[in-house]
Order: sequence, then C-alpha cells, then structure tokens
Amino acid sequence: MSPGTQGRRTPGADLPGHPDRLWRSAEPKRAYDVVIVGGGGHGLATAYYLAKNHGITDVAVLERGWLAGGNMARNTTIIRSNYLWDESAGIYEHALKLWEGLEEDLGYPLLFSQRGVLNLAHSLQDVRDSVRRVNANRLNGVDAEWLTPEQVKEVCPIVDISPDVRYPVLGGTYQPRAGIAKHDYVAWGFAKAAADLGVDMIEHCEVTGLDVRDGRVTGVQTTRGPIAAKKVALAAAGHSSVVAGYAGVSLPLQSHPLQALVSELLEPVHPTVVMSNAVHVYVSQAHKGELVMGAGIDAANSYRQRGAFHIIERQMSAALELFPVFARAHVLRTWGGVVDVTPDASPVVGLTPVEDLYVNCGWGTGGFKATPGVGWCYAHTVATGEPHPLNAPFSLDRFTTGKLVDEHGAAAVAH
Amino acid sequence: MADSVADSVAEPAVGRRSPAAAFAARFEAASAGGSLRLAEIPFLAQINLRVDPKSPAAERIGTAIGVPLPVEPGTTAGGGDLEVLWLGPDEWLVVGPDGAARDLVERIEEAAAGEHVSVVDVSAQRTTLVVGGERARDVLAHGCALDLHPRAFGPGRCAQTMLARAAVVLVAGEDGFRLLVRSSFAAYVAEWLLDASVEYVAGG
Amino acid sequence: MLLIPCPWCGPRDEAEFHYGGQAHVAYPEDPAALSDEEWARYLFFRDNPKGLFAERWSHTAGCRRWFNAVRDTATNEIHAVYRTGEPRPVIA
Amino acid sequence: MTAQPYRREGVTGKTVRFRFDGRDYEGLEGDTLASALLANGVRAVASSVKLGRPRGVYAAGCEEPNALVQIEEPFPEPMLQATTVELYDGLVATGLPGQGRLADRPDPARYDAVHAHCDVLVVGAGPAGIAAAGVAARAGGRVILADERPEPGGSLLGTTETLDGRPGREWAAEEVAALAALPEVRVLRRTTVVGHYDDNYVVAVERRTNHLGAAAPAEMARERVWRIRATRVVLATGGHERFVAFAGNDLPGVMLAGAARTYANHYRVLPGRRAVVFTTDDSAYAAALDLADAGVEIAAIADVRRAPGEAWAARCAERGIEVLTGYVVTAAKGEGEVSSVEIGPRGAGATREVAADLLLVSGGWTPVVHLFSQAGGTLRYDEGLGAFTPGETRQAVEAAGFARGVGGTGVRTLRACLEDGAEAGRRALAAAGFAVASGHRLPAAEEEPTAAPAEHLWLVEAGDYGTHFVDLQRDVTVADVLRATGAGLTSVEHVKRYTTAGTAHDQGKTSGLLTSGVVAHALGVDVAELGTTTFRAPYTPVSFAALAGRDRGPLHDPVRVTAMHEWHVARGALFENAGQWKRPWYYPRPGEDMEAAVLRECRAAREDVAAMDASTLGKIDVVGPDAAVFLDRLYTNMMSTLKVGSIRYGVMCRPDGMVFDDGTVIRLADDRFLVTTTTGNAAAVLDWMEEWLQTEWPDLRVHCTSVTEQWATVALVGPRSRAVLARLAPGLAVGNDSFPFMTWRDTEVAGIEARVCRISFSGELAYEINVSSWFGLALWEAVMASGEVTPYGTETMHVLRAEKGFPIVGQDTDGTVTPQDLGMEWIVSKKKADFIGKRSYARADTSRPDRKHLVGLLPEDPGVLLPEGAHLVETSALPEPPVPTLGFVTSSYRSAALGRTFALALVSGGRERVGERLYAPVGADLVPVTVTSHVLYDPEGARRDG
Repeated sequence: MSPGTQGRRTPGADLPGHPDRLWRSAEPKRAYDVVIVGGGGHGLATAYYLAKNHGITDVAVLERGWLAGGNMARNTTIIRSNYLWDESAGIYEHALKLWEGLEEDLGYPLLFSQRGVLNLAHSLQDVRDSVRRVNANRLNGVDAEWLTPEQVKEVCPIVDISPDVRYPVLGGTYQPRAGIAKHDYVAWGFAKAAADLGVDMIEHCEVTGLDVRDGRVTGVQTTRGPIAAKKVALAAAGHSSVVAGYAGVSLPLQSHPLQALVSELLEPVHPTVVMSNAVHVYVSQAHKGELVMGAGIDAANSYRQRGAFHIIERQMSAALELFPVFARAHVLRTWGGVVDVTPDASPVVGLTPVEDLYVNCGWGTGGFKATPGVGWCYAHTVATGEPHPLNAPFSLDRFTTGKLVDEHGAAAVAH
Repeated sequence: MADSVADSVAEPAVGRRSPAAAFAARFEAASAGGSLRLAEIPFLAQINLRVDPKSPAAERIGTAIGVPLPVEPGTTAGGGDLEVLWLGPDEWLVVGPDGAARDLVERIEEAAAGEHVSVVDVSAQRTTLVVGGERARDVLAHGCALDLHPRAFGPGRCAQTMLARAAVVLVAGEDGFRLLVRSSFAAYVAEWLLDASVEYVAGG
Repeated sequence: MLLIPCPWCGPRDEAEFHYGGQAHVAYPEDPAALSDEEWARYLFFRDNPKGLFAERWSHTAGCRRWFNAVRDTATNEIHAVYRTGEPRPVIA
Repeated sequence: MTAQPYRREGVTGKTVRFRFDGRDYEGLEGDTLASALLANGVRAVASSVKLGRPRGVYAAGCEEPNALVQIEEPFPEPMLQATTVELYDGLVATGLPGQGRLADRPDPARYDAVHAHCDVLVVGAGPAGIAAAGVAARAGGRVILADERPEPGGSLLGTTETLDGRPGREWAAEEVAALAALPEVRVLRRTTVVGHYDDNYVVAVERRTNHLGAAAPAEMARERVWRIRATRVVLATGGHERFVAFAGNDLPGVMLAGAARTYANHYRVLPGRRAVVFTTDDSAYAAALDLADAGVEIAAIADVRRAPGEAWAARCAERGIEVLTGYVVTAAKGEGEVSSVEIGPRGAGATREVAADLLLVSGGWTPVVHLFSQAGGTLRYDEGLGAFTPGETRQAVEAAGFARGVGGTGVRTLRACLEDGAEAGRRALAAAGFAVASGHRLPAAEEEPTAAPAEHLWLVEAGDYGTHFVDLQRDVTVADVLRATGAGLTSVEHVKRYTTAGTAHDQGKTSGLLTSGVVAHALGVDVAELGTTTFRAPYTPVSFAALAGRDRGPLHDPVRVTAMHEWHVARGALFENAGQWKRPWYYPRPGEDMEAAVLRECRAAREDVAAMDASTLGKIDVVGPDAAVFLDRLYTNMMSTLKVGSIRYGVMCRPDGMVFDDGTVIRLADDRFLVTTTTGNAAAVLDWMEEWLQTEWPDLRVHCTSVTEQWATVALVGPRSRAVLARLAPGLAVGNDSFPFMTWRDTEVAGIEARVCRISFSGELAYEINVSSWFGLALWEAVMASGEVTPYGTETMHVLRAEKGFPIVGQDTDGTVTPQDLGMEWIVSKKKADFIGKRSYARADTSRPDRKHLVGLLPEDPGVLLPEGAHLVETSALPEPPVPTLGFVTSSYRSAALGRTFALALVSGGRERVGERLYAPVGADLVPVTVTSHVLYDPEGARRDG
C-alpha cells in the first residue's frame, strides 16, 4: 500500500450482506387462491402477511418487470408516522411499530435506522400547522416534539437557521422514532420471507386484463397466459388506474413523475432526516454516506419514470438555502418514479365495486413508510373480505360522502 | 359607465415615486462600462385593453388611438408616441408617455361606444426597465427561456414570459430590450439584473 | 422541460404553463340533480390513461389562455394542441 | 521534490506545483492531476471503499473508476476523478478511501445558468463532432459544439493520427477555432452535456474557473448550467474502453490500453516502464506501438483471439514485440502494484509470469449512448461491437461516429467517423429547415489497417473469482455477481442492487456492460437478451451549487414589496413573509418586545387611530355585461343585488364546498366590479376566474384584469379615523350618513386622487384609502405626518379581526372548512339556483352535526395564552392514547380590548358546546377553557360607525 492510502477507514466495509438465497422466480400456475398484482413493497408485504397472519399461501405475486423495481426501488426511504389526522396516524403508526420489529420478524438486515425526522417550518402558518400536528400526534401516541430553531440546530447542526435567508427556519417538528431503511433490503426481506412460506414470485409477468364474471373477479390475463384466482389484490402503485380499468373500476388517481437523487459517498455530516415541505426538500444521508434527496412531483400526468430538470434545479436551490455546506457535493444520479396521487393525498385501501377484487393505491409520495402496516391491513382485508379497522377510513366511498382525510391542507405532509 | 377604476390620477408635482427609483445610481454604475445599459423608464401610461379583435370596436379603437391593434401574437405596433403590445388573443397593452393615461382611457372608451370592452389604467401596475447594450441578450439569457436571437425575437416582438422567478412583458427594440415588471417585483428584478450583470460589467 | 406549443404564443417552456388535468369534463348542467355518486365523479374522478390523454393547459406566464392538448403520457409527446371549445382531434 | 521521472524525454512546459497526500510535486501546465501523478511515479492514488485495496489511475477521462481524490485547497471539494482535475498551481488534494468530505464553511464561488437555443447541438468535439459541426455551421446554422475537455479533438488527443498531413489534434484545434469565429457558432469547452430531456431540452455544465485555482476571478461563475433547447442534436460522444475481469485486475499499474496511449501521446507521460498488453480487439495494438515508440518496453501482447489483425501483427513483429494469440491474462500480481503478469492460453494450459509494472487492458469499446438513452431512445445489441448501440427514438437526435458504433468492429476508424459526422451534420441541419449544399471538404486521413473482428470476453475463467473485479469503485467482483445470481436474481437491475455494481461515482461507465456480460455468463443467457441497466442523468456528477445557480439568498424567491416598504424598513418594522410578500409584522418601539408592541398597536386601533399598509391584498377589475352573473356563480352569496357605490363581503368556495378565499366586492358600475382577494390568493383567484370564464362559461361577457399593484392601500382604523380622514380629504363628506358603512367614494386624500372604502376588518370605524401605487408612499407619509396615527402590522390586524371572530382563510381554515363551519350560514345563498360549491353541502359529510365549527375559547386563567395548534379534549385527565381530538386552536392572542387572552378554534359540534368546559393539553398540563361564541368583542357591532 502506498503511504497515502494506508490505514484508512473503509466506509463500505461494515454494511451487512445479503443471504445466499432470496427467491426463485416461479413459473405461473394455472390458478391461485390470491393473485397480487404488483411485486413492489406493498404487494410483497401483503403476500407475506397473507401467509403469516392468515395462513393463505396459495398466492402469486405478479410483477411486470423485476421484483420491487418500481417505486420501491426509487423512493427516498423515509419512515415516519407523524401524520395529521387520526386516521392517518393510525395506519402509519401501526406501520412504524411493525418496522421496529421487522428485522427480527423477517430475519433480514433492513438497515432500519431510527435517526429521527425533522419537518421544518418556514412561515408563521407553517408553525401553527406544525404545532397542531405535534399535538395531534401526541394524542395519538405518536412521538412528536416541536423544536425551536436552536433545537433544530442541535439535532442537525448543518441546517442554516440564520434569520437572513429568504425563508428562515422558524422551528420544526421532530419525531425521534422516525428514520430510514434500505428499500431493496425491505423488499427482498418480504419477498424471501413470503417465498419461504410458499408464495410464488412471478417476474416479467404483466397483467393485461382482469376476468370479471357476474360482478366478481375470477382471474387475470397476463403476458404469460391466463391465471385463475379466487381473489385479486391490486398493488400496482402508479399503474393502478390502468390495471383497475381492466375491470371497469375507476379510481380517483392521477399519476405523476416524482424525482429523487443521490450524491457521492460523503463522510457523515447529516445525522437525521430533514424535510421541508414549504421549500420542497427532503434529505437524509444513507448508510454508505450518500445524500439521498427527494424533489417535488411534476405537475402534469405522466407515466414516464423521468421528471423534468427544472424541478431538480428548484429543489437544489432550496436545499442549499437550508444546507449551505452541500454546495460542492455532486449529484451522481437522478431518477424518477410514477406516483399515484388522490384528491386528498391519502390512500385508497379496501374493497371495490367488483367482488373479490381489492385495491390498494393512491399512496402518492409516501408509500414506502407504510409498507408493513398496509401489508398487514391489506392482507386482513383480502383474507376476510372486510376492511381492517385501520384501513376502513381509506375506502373509496369517502369521495362520495365527502369524508376525506385531507393530508395536504393543513399539515403539508405529502411525503 | 360610472367612474372607472381606470381613471389615472392627476399629476401633482411632488410625491410620485417609481418602483425602481432606489436603483437609479446602481443602474447608472452598471451602465458605465458601455457594454450594458440598465435604467428605469418611470411613469409610462399603460392601458390594459380587452376587446374581441374581430369586433367593430377593435377597429374603431385602433383608429381612435392611431395605432391598429396588432393581431399577430407576440408583436407590437407603434405610432406617434404610442406603442401597442399584443398580450393575448383579445388583450393588448397600450403604452404611452407619462400623463397620457386619462386621455387614452377616454379615447378608447369613446371608440368602444358601449360595446363590451375592458379598459383599465394599469400604469402603476408595472414599471419599465431598459436592458440595452451589446451584452443585453447575454444578461437576459440567464433568466429568460425565450430565444432572443434577432431572427426569433427582433424589434417589433414582445412576449409575456418569465425572467428568473418574475413574470415580465419583454419588448424587443432597436436599441435593446424593455422589461415591463410588476411593481412589487421591481426590486427583485432590479437586484437580479444587477447580479446577472456582474461578469459583463467587470469584464468591460 | 416540455416544449408546449401554445396555440397563440407558439412553443414555450413547460414552466410557463399551468396544468389543468383532463379536458372535456364539463361542469354539470344542474348539480342539484346529481346523485352523490355522480357529483363525486365530477369532483374527484378523472381519467388517468397511460397513452393519449386530452388535457388542459393554461399559458399562465404568457397569454393566460386555456387550451387543450393531446399528449401521450407514456412518452410525453404532444400530438396536438387545440383551443378550448374545439373538439378533440383524432390522432392516428 | 524530484523531477518527474515518468515524464517523456524532452518535454518542456510551464511548471505547476501541487501537493498530493501531503507531498509536494511538480507537473506541467496541461496536465491533469492523474497525468501529473503518473509523471511523478505515484501509482496508488486512492483506496477502495469496501476492501481498502490500493487503486491507481485506470483511465484518462470521466470514465475513471479508481483515482478518486478530495480537493483540499483552494476550497474543499469531495470526490473528483484525478483524470478530470486540471492541474493548477496551489492545488492540494488527497486520495480518497471512498467517501468525500464537504467543506465546513460557505462556498464563496458564484454559479449561474443560461438559456441557449440552436439549430444543431453537437455533443463531443472529436472527429465526428467537429465534422458534424463544420457542415452545419458553414451552411449557416446556429450551432453549439460542446466538449467536456479543455481542448477539442476527442479521440484525436490520444493518438498520433494525422489529418491533412498534420497531427490530428492540430487539425482539431484549427478547425474548431475557425468554427468559433463564425457568428452563429458557439463552442463550449470544458462543458459536459449531462442530461437530455424531453423535446431536446439538453443540459450541459461548463466548468469555467476550476482550472484557474486561486486565480479564478470572483465575479466569474465557477460553473455554469447551460439549458439548451436544440432543434436537432448530434451525439458524437465516442466510446469508452472497458476492461476484462481477471484476478488482480484492480492493482495499480493495470490500465486501459487507450488511456495509456493518451497519457503517452497527449500528456507526454509514461504510465510504466515495461508493459504487458491484454486485448480482445485490434485497438490495443496501436496503443502498444505508440507506447513502444515512447519508450515503454512491451513485454508481450496477450490477444484472446486466434486471429488478430494481420497488419498489426506484422508491425509488432517488425519491432520484436511478442504477440501471443489465444492468450489471456490470468492474473496481475504484485504487492500494492503490478510487478508481474501471469499469462496463459485461454481455457487451460501452462501459464507463465512476465515481469511488468504496467498491464494494458482492452476489453473492447462501448459506444457512449447515455444521452441517447436518456432522450428516450432504445438500444440494440451490436454483435460485432459486443456493445449496445443507439436504436430508435422519437426525439430529434441521432448519434454519429463511434457513438453510433460506426465501423462495427469495435475499433474506431478515423475516416469513417469523419464521414459519419459530416453526414449527421448535414442531415441535422436539413431537418432543422436549412438548405445544405453537399461538398463539405473533410480532411484526409491516413490509410488504416482493416480491423479483424473482436472477440467479446467478459471474464477470464478461474476457480476463485475473489479479485476478478467488475466494478472497481464499488469493489464488486465476479464472485459477488455469482453470489447474486446464485441467490436467485435474474435481472441485471437486481444484481446491481445486490452487489452495488454500477452505482458509484463513474455510474458504471467502464463496468456497466461488463456486469451485464458477467451476469449473462453466470445465467447462461445472451447479453443482448439480458439488456443493460438504465442510463440516468447526469452523465457525469454535477455540483449541487451549479444546479442551485443564482437562486440563492435574496434571489432564491422574489421578495415582493409595496410602495411604502422603505418607510416600514426605516421605522424598524419587523417583517412577516406572507407568500412572497414582505409585510410589516409589528413596529416595536425601543425597549418593546412583540407582546408590548402589539398590545400598544391594538389599543391605538381600538381607542385612537392607527394605520396599516394593506396594499398586498389582491385586486381584480371585473368588467362586462355579465360581470354580476359571473360573480354570483363564484361567490356563495349574491353579488348581483349589490348597488353601485356599495361594497359587500363575499366568500368563494371550491366545488367541494370548502372555503377557498374571501374578500370584498366593490360595485363601481352596473357592469364593473373591483374584487379584493387575500394576499396569498391574488394570483390563484385571478386564475380561478379565468379558468371558469374560458373553459366553462365562454358565453359570459366578462373580462378580468389584475390591478393589485396599480393601487396602494392604507387601512385607517379607530374611533378617530374619521377625524384624520376629514383633515386629509377636505372635499369628502365623512359623516356617517353621507358616507355610510360598506360604501365607497372617489375623492382626493392629501391632494392625491383616491378611492376611499368604508370597510372594517377590526369592527372599528375604519377606511381603506386606495391611491395609485406611485403615490402610495406619499399618502402613507401624509397619514403619518401629524404623528397621531399609530402604524400597525399584520399581528395587530390578526388580533383585531380575531376579537371580532373574523376568520382568516388559511389560518382559521385548512381546506376542509365550509362557510357553515365558520358560522357563516348567512353568507351561503339559499336563493341562487347554483354557485360553485353549493352541491357539496348536500353530501353526507358536510351536513354532519359534529363537524368542526369555529368558536371562541376563553382560558379559565385569563393570563394563559394557548399555543396556536393546541388540541382540545373533553376530559380533565388524559386517557391512554389514542385520544380522540375534538378540535384545535387556530388563532390565539392576548387582547388589550378584552383585558385577557382568547382564542379561536375549530371544535367538533362547537356551536352546541358554547358554555362547555374543554381542556387543551399543553405540555404536561391540561388547560381548562370555556367555549364561547367566536365573536368576543363588540358583538352588537356598535363601534363600526365610530
């Protein structure tokens, strides 16, 4: 070794590896008790809990591309439960509790790191909304604190809290139990565990039709042939409208590109997760050292997994307002996912007008954090034919009654 | 019609202040090198006109002010001390000298003769900034996505567009560009222009 | 950054426009006559196709006119723009 | 300090001094950090991220996977490739162990962005790109030619090829200089095209002052983002050489053959003394011969093929260079760097060890298709090339030269690239609408040997794949790939994620195809079928600061100010950001805190006279025969019955019935109204009006025009406001009968033409005086001149209105609140057949009795101020969570008028709870409060007439 490189730390050395066996891509059988359309995090978690909690193992997860290659592979991995409304807090907090035992449950190192999440406030109204959310969280048993700018600085010393910036940091909410996990590991942990329980993982199998007879779903048409199913559970994220449309079910969804990016590996500078909805930035530093940042969604509907450049520029100018030390970090890679957004920025999980056809969609920019929680509840819904109490508020008919769960109005916590 | 919102104010000798008045000295300093010219033209009369271009009123208005309303999108028409900017398919901005607003409103409303038109004095809604000199295009290109090449945006062209984060009406003239900027944005645009000019001014 | 051909101003950057979602969704003639389901459909349900989509745009930073476009949401290619009130053109 | 031992003999130039890993060195002007380190014999530049193995310079450009450095001075910059860092005096750098380090101080440099437009954008100033740009430019096209290097030439820089009888790089320099002199041509050096977006929106980053070090002029942007909109794009991006996976292929001293050739020819540096060459195609022969000419001993060439190009073999034979066909390198060996190379026949057979300090590898060349792929183009596998080449695209872009795989053998041929580039330039300009004459003269290239077919070898088979590196930077080996495929993974994307291959700083430029090849090998499938991973922007890393550009600090977002702003600043007002506006929040006097200032301002407004700058309210002129009908449809209440000369308050809702905005409507004439909006919603309301008019009701004859900034507005408030106004407007009859509440008058105030409205947002006698914003400051100064009027800010305005129970949209509403929830049943017309939002009030949820209502709250302790955002519960002790909330505090203040604190809150079934005691959890306490009406001050409205 040269004198210049000897004895240095190797920052990548301490990361856990993967097991030697994950899953074998299965050939589709002719029929299953349950077919799950979409092999992303939600589909895989649903399969796992169907098998584990309900003993239903004659299950196929159909994935049009490679497993967990959609939004699961593209999100910024933030996990938190500090949502405004009781209904949201219920399902996200259930998810967070599951996250806290998930590595053990799945037997997979998920790099789940409860490093806390800060949501910054930049206007007096942001402050009101934030305090409102903190107080709501506490009543719901969700850990939450309101921090002054100085306390924000203690949690994350690189945040610029000077009053001279265009939109000064007036404080922030902090959820200490929140954090991040490694998205691929989570998907693969669920996939491996579900496969071990007998679930078939069928990749490169795109659903091209839903068979509906007498108002009841009976199976799916795929690029690898027809598959009969007693129940079909949709978990197709950005493509939910397309798939549900095969059964004549309309969903109140619009699909938009959402972008994210990473920097090169950097020495640790950022100990937590910072989100700033007012200026549309969310950033954490992943385990190997790269900064992971999310941007806003493109305004127009699109299924291109690619966003527009000006969104990135805008986001970066906001990011440097908060974190001037990031100036000479470099963007290595940007990418986009397709997110399905509902009118009230809350998901749709439950029954559909077609019998035995279930839907889980509309998670917008926030689906990753819910993965175990929604898998648990959705599996219950599919297994019993009745919504789990935690997803009952997220039924389709709320758009008719008007009982929306509006998560973008007051709290601005869309992500 | 009862009294109009549009009625321009009388002209007391003192007390008027234009939105970019505080920038006069800095504009002058930035213009000293000769490669760039920044200045405010304050207090121009500006009348926002909405009328169906195919209506007789549109033609009468053109006659009354002595400038036919330009119907080609993104163009201007001039005559005497007036210039008419195309803003939209049924919308124009009539720009005249300081003090001309009241007279313009009266002439246009008279020509409209009761037809459905909208005539609004917006003289104080926007101020006018000049960006001239050989580096004018370079400076504007930092924040304007339009192709400002003379082939695409030569004299006689105008456009509503964005300059950096501000909405502007951009007008190409023989000796540079004019920016019509919302009054509340004038300080931002002025600061932005001065900042964009740093390299060109320093380099001569 | 799409280049969107405003029917009046010509091609302009996407950032000058405001997106208006699905086109040809008329405000109901008589909302009071609608069932809750029908009203919900008007309020919240819009098509979300992967492929050709007739949608509304407003050139907010330019001439402030609303117009319609047919765009392929899988490729972002704009096949046609047309003025509000005109029928959706047939795209081969 | 030593002389540069590996510098070729007889090379002179300007000496540049730099420091690396704590040692001082000298290089030459024109060096990169990599070439200077090589010249000084520094082999190990960095250490690897996972295994900590020493790593040396592997490539000569942006594809470098190994030689990662941290810049320390003149300003810290994390993780750059030594191969792309131009050397300058005073450069201090260190080799990286995988992680870079950010500066702990603000970056003083300037960054900017610029828009550019052209008929043809040519990416890459190599032979194909220069030819393309030359044809397009000479035919009169607006051409941008962008190249990432400091000088043009591309692949010509690394060779000894001649054009028109002189060195290729000289031809390139002269031709590009000639093009740059054309008026419609822009040549961008040191400019990397990093992103290709929809509709030929192409993003490039120009590095403008990096190479100047500390001498960089401060006013010059260090990096510039070019946002280019091109009618046509020609991608002449050339190719990257790839390596082969064999044991020890990461040792310092192992280098891509083409890179070594570049170091020898362009940088005049010998990357070693004695080399073994390992190749799968003909291209490495040229490298070997050039290096031999430069003085490197070529110990042997191991060619995996049985039949290398005959001409090349002959040339080697002439020089006595041993060519071993059907041979592979089985291992590079050495302690910390290459000292010997083990070679042997492919498959099996006796190996032998050859002493060498340099191992040149060529695993073939991969066309650089990143931008084509980013543009949405498909890729197809080219068997001859052993790589993916551009296929179809809907965008107006094409590849040219080697980027298109011209030649088809994997070996770039100069003449073919020139011709292909010229053709592409001609096509592009013609497609952009130009008449292009044929007959552009191309320079004469030397005769090149016909290339023999390449053989595509991904890995040298072995028993142990532990040091067969696939991705050098991520320390991914063939063993790792095999483990991934063994775990059941069958897609390259999965393997990439399992192993992290291709995710490093170089984004897999040298390793991407190799990974695919190894995965295909492991799974026994075809690379063509397996495909490759997605190419994502940016092509090379881009600094955050470049992307942020000048939208920083005060220019981050426009600061909107009123005509009176300077006065507020001079008076020491503190400001609140209200959207983009800066609004005076309160005006503290010396020694006053916010509470004291606001109480004083409130008292002045209630007991005396006070004034606020209300200019930020949105104002829209609505005119036309159908204006009244139009406003009836937008507002929940009736506007058509409003009399000319009068004013009415109104609320607008969304179709879902939720409050969207509120304000006053002034009827100026039968067909003319002036509508005011909240400060934050001015643009949104105007857009809302235009949307309905244009898309739903084009039959209505109405025009809307924003006049927000035409007018400056002063709110004059308090029992003495009438007296102040009377003095300022002697021509105005200010009596209550002649100027009643909710009417307006045109008059002169302080000699300025003005419209005075008698409206009140405080419950007090109040006026809003509107003048041309040119006179806003003059009016304000006139109002303030006597010193009797107290200026007040938004905080006081909020207190005053809250005492009266007037809601603020966005503070007391959150998009889920109806007018009925606000206690404004009276403003929701029962007479109108329809208005926007009406239908929604018949839905189940909007008619629930337990909806949240706006109510007042009085803390039982009148000194306790509830935090805004506090929630309310029914019980005096908190049960275990989850505890259902009854609602929350939207506004909370100390009231001078009430002599106590109070709050507004949205409370479930709140109007039925008036008189009830509820509890607000605040910290560890439960604060008892009493629910009251939301109108707490002067409920009879006795004060508004003074």
